[in-house]
Amino acid sequence: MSDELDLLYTDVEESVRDSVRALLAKRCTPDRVTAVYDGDRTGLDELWRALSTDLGLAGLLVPEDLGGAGASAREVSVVLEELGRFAAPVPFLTSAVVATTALLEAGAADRLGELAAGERTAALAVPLSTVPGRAVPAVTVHDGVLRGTVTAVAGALEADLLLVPVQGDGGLELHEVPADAARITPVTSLDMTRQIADVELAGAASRPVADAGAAERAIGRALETGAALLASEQLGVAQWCLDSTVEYLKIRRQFGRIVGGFQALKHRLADLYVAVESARAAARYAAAAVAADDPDRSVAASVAQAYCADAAVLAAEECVQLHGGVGMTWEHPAHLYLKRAKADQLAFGTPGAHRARLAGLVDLPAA
Amino acid sequence: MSDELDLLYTDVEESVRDSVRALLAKRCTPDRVTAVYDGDRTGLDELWRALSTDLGLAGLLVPEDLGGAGASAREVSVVLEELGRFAAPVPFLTSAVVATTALLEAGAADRLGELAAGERTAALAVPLSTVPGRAVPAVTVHDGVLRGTVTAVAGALEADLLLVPVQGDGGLELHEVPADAARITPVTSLDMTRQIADVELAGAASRPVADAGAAERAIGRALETGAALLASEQLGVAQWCLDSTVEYLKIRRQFGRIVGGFQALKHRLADLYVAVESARAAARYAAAAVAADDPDRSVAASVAQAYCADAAVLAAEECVQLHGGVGMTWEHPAHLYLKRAKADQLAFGTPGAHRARLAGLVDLPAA
Amino acid sequence: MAQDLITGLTERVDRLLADHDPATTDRLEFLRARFDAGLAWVHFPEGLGGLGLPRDLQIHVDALLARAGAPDNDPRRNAIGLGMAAPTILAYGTEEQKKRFLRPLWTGEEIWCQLFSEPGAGSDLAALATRAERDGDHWRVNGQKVWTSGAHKARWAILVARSDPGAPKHRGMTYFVCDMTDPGVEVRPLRQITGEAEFNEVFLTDVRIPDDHRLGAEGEGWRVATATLMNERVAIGGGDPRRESGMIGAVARTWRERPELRTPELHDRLLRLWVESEVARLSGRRLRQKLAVGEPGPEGSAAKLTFARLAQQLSGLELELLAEDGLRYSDWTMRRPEIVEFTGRDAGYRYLRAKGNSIEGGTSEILRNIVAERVLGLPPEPRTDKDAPWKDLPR
Amino acid sequence: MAQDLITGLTERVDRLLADHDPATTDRLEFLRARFDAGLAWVHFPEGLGGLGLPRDLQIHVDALLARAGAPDNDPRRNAIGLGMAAPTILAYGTEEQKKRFLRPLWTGEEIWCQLFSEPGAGSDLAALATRAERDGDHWRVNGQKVWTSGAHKARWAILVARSDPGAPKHRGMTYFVCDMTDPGVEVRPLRQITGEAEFNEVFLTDVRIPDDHRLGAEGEGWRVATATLMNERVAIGGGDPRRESGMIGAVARTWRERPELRTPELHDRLLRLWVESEVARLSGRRLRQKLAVGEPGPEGSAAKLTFARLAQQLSGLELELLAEDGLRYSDWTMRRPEIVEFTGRDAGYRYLRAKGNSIEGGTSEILRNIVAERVLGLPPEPRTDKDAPWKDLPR
Repeated sequence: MSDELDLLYTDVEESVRDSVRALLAKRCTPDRVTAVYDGDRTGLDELWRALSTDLGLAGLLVPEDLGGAGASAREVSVVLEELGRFAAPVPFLTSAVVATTALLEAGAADRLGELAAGERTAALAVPLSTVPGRAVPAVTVHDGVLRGTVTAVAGALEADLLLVPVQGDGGLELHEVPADAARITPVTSLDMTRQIADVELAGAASRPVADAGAAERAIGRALETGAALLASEQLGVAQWCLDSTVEYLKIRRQFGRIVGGFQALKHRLADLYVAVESARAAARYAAAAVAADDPDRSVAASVAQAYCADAAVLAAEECVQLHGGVGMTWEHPAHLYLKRAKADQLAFGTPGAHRARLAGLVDLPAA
Repeated sequence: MSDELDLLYTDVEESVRDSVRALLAKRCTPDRVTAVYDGDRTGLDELWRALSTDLGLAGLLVPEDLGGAGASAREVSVVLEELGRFAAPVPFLTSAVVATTALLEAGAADRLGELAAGERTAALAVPLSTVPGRAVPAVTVHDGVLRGTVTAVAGALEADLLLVPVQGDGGLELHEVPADAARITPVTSLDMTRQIADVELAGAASRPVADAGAAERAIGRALETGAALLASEQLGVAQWCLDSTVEYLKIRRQFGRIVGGFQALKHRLADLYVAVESARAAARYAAAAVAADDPDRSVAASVAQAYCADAAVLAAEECVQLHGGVGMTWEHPAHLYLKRAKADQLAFGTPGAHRARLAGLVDLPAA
Repeated sequence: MAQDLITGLTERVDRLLADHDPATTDRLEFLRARFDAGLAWVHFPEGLGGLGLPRDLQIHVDALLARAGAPDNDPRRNAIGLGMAAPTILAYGTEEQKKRFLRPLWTGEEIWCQLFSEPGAGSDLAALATRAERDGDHWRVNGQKVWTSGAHKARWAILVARSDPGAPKHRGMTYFVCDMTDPGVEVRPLRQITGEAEFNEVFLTDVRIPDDHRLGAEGEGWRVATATLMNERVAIGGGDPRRESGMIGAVARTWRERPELRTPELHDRLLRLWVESEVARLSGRRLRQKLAVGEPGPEGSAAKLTFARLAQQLSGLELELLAEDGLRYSDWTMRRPEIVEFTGRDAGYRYLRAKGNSIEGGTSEILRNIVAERVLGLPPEPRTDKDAPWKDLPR
Repeated sequence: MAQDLITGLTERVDRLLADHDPATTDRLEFLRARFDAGLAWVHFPEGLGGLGLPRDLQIHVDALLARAGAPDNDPRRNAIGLGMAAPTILAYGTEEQKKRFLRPLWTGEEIWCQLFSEPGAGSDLAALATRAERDGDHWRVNGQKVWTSGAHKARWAILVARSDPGAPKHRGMTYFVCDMTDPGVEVRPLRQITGEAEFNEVFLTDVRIPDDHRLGAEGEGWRVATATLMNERVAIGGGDPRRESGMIGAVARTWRERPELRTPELHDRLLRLWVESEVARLSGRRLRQKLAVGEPGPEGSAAKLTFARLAQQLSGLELELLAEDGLRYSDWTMRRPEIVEFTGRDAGYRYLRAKGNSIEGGTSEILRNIVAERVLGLPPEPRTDKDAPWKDLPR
């Protein structure tokens, strides 16, 4: 059954890729992206609106009868590959994937229409580094009012709506809070293209979207989906790094030779190619398993994170190194990918955390 | 204090090396060594006698007033480098280092004269894989008679005398048993140049050489010294592998070029050179720390094993790979070093076991 | 349409089974009948064991016959013949050669081996020095070959030899079918680091080969050999193994069965390699799915690189896990194994045998060159040996 | 004899201190007096800040002066001057140049920088394109340099430029001292991935350099520059750090202080890197012990390779250990740091900055070439650019 999942790209998926790439090539240039490190976010709202609304990407995972496109994790993963390839500073993963999955799994259909239409943007208020399946930090509730802080939340800065894990009397609940009812403090982030924020709730009124039992499952699924599909973003990052390095080394000359002809570099690039293609297999399998709600989806998600996170970091590090000095400069885009890759490695659990999770899933118990 | 340990080779040490190397070059040829894999041990007793008695290596660690040479672990380590370089199948490490150290530490001076003179050969009856500081398997004693089995003992086949850890009433004791009172079963070994054996004691009479307290310490020191100085043997193995690979690649031609001129191989050999020189620093430090009875000797021993064991395996694996097909053949000596390096990696604790030991020694506690 | 083909094939299999009941028919007789029915390799032409159908339909035939209890041709006994000689004969052989060689090759009546590599020509196969000199309607061959598996059982060999030392190295070779029973052929077992002799050295002294055993034109040996080696690569890349197939399975089993050996350090290393093995399996599946819809490409090289690395790391880890038991070895006796199982025998054997995985069938270094040049388009290595006459090259 | 030298030096230091009480003497005045007493760098000749004594005696002088509370020359502020310009001026300068430049260099009155690398000439420094054209008793220099640390503070630069484009690349260069206050010199900060600008780009437009600021003969620039770079390598290899110095110290501290972050996986990785850091430290000590008794050799390249690798692996590990806190960064503001501490600031900075360790001062790739060729004696890379005129080379 899981043996039949298609790991190639369908024509539909390739056409999604083409339209996303065309838009990003025009409106998400390296200069534009680099500017976020100096706090200049000009044009990013428009970029997100073009992606979410004009291309309709915000509603990919939302069923058509709820106002979405009724697509699947497979198309989403291709979008993420392209967003990774451009290190795009947009809240697609946090809103259209993680928060949307949480609402879908919680059965909170009424909120999905606005999200799918790109009218509102949401974020699940957990630290970006949260490992799927582990306990999440929860705020407290008294008389319908929330108090507490959640740190290092991705997508909070762009969100209209926060989905907040709350410690209720009967267990974990999931509440919805308007973003302007929270105090959201931007954090200077290693990866400013996915800037995190600390979210403080000091008496915000909220509405429950899932109560005990349902909330725990919805959050778990949302995080696991995030981990599974982040792998495709990591693949996109790795692919850009490989492509741009190969391209540069075909032009750069030193010692009277094309640098890409030096065998030590050729062998490293060959190994990197193998790593990127391997990451593609892992990421495609994770997306296909999520799309099919395959029983293997948890294993697929953790395999993909355990592999692709490191592959992206390796690709970005090799990209900087093999560009030589110019790869260390602010004006070359390599650093955007290095920072994205390294932050992605910590997002939704490090590779080590996913290996530990796999130990339980595949019966390889610890010592 | 430990900062002043000399990590170079003294003139005395170099002259020890020269005489050992000259003898081995003549009498320990690759053909001679390879034959042990087919059970042919012709000439090995004579080789050991030449080393132990004629060159006087058996008594290096024994003080002059006890009939030895009164040298130190530094000279011993140079001997081990050369024995590693020739993959020599002689019981120097097991008898002249480990068993001798056990007797010295146990204060059993009366046995040392025979050992130092090379008249008798001894072995500490513990599995070769024993980690220093961990519990050793001990046989039982009733009415002065030993019963039990110790598996995978190195040097037992060549030994006249076994030093056997015994579980006495008051704790661990160390007893001495003539080898012919034990049933010693040779084991087909991964490394036939240090063939292991299972030792069964079915009612052998014994003589205690150290009682509770002293025995535990003597065995611990013997194993730690073994681990510390095995690093020099590993260095010798690694050095041979590097040297012979470089030499071969300077001659071998493919694609119209000297193979050693291909940059990918050059870079791997450069990395291997760095690893071998690093192993030298680690091994020299361990030998110097044991020789000086430096307070850092336990750290030095575990650092050396954690590093040099893997360096030797890497060197041997690269040696096979970079020789291409010929490195896979029985007639090329590379396999002798691969097997020795891999078995050495398991001897006196794997690198992982030594890292775990270091965690306690240098205050880097486990999770 | 595919359904029509399958229906037709099913009928054809039924007819074969009806005419030759496997329960009562002699094995060889059945295999010959199967060949003649075009059910040996359906993608081969009619009359040569096939029906000119798509290759992937063979699975269907094999499954039907297996279910009916029919004997197979024990393909592992003649891997070189089936995987390399047969496609080369099909592509370059004369009609006579195809008629003569393919049927007994497929049935296993005649085993084949390969005489390509030489001590001085490993990765650089085109440097080979074995001489083939024309002598009327025959060739006289002298030289030494190495890494020949099955030479002591083979009836025939595919052979590349140098027919024109004055031509540049790639242009002076010719490809032959060599009779292994010729008195000038001497086969010596080549023992390897496991203690076994999977391979042989083959010494050729005035071996006579009739010119009608030449495959392809004189001087075209390199092109023919390249086609042969392409088939080797494809063969290595194939198959859709289950999770924990291969080396990871052996180590995972030890881990589960021997809890007393586990340490935190080994745990994470095992999980890393488990993940990499699983990703390699998924990569292999992608490759197969791609092949099913079209372009093969040199991605098989990437798969082989990963396979070799993982086999080596896993088998090395297993010995560390086993610790004391890793010091033992099953048997050093020199033997000629029937069939080589990389994951067979004991952990020590697996460790040593895996060292060959990055050498045989294209070293990992050569495969990295292939990926870098053919996939990534990076410049080739500087060379000086391509145009000069072979005889003038330094050796 | 060594004891005699030390006694003599001690007396000389005592005399300096007696004549110039550090408590009451102006800092610069004291430094000048120290220079004039030959106690600046004792291995330099008399009259040029030294006494012609063995280099390792300097430690003794420094220790005595430090104990007496004497000011030092703050060597980190003028690392290029002290480490690279000074030995080059000593080796290749005229008597006049030595007299003019060495004293204010050593006292720190004049800071130096280095104008070597160019955008098109990184690892292949000899490809540099900055032109120096003779114009009577002056030279006119045009071009662009990069990776110049301290250019905005420097009074002087050591500069290599192409004086003869018709000569082969290594033979057409000349070495100069360049006045950084010349109006043709424009310095722009070069921001790097940490957000900071440690380095500068330097644009040279019709910069006038008098011929008596040439170091070494016309066309000898490569030889002089090589000598300069040798000194760089030695400088990087030096020092006897304590256990857990450098990057391992930062990570070990985090490990000890934040027990809640520990996992078994990270534990073993940390211990591996701890072992490698300790072995690197011991290797450095061996190197120093070897230098003390004689031959230096290219082993410094090995040390730098290891240093860079460990710094990168450790700082990468630290971010994984910190997990959530690893997502934070201290400050992206563009600044020109006074002094660069590889292990300073936050973990994210350490991670990013460490990427430069394998590029600056010789990339790890170049260092591996050096080890392979000069230590192991393996053949050099095939080259075609050594003998052709520089102007005809493809770029």
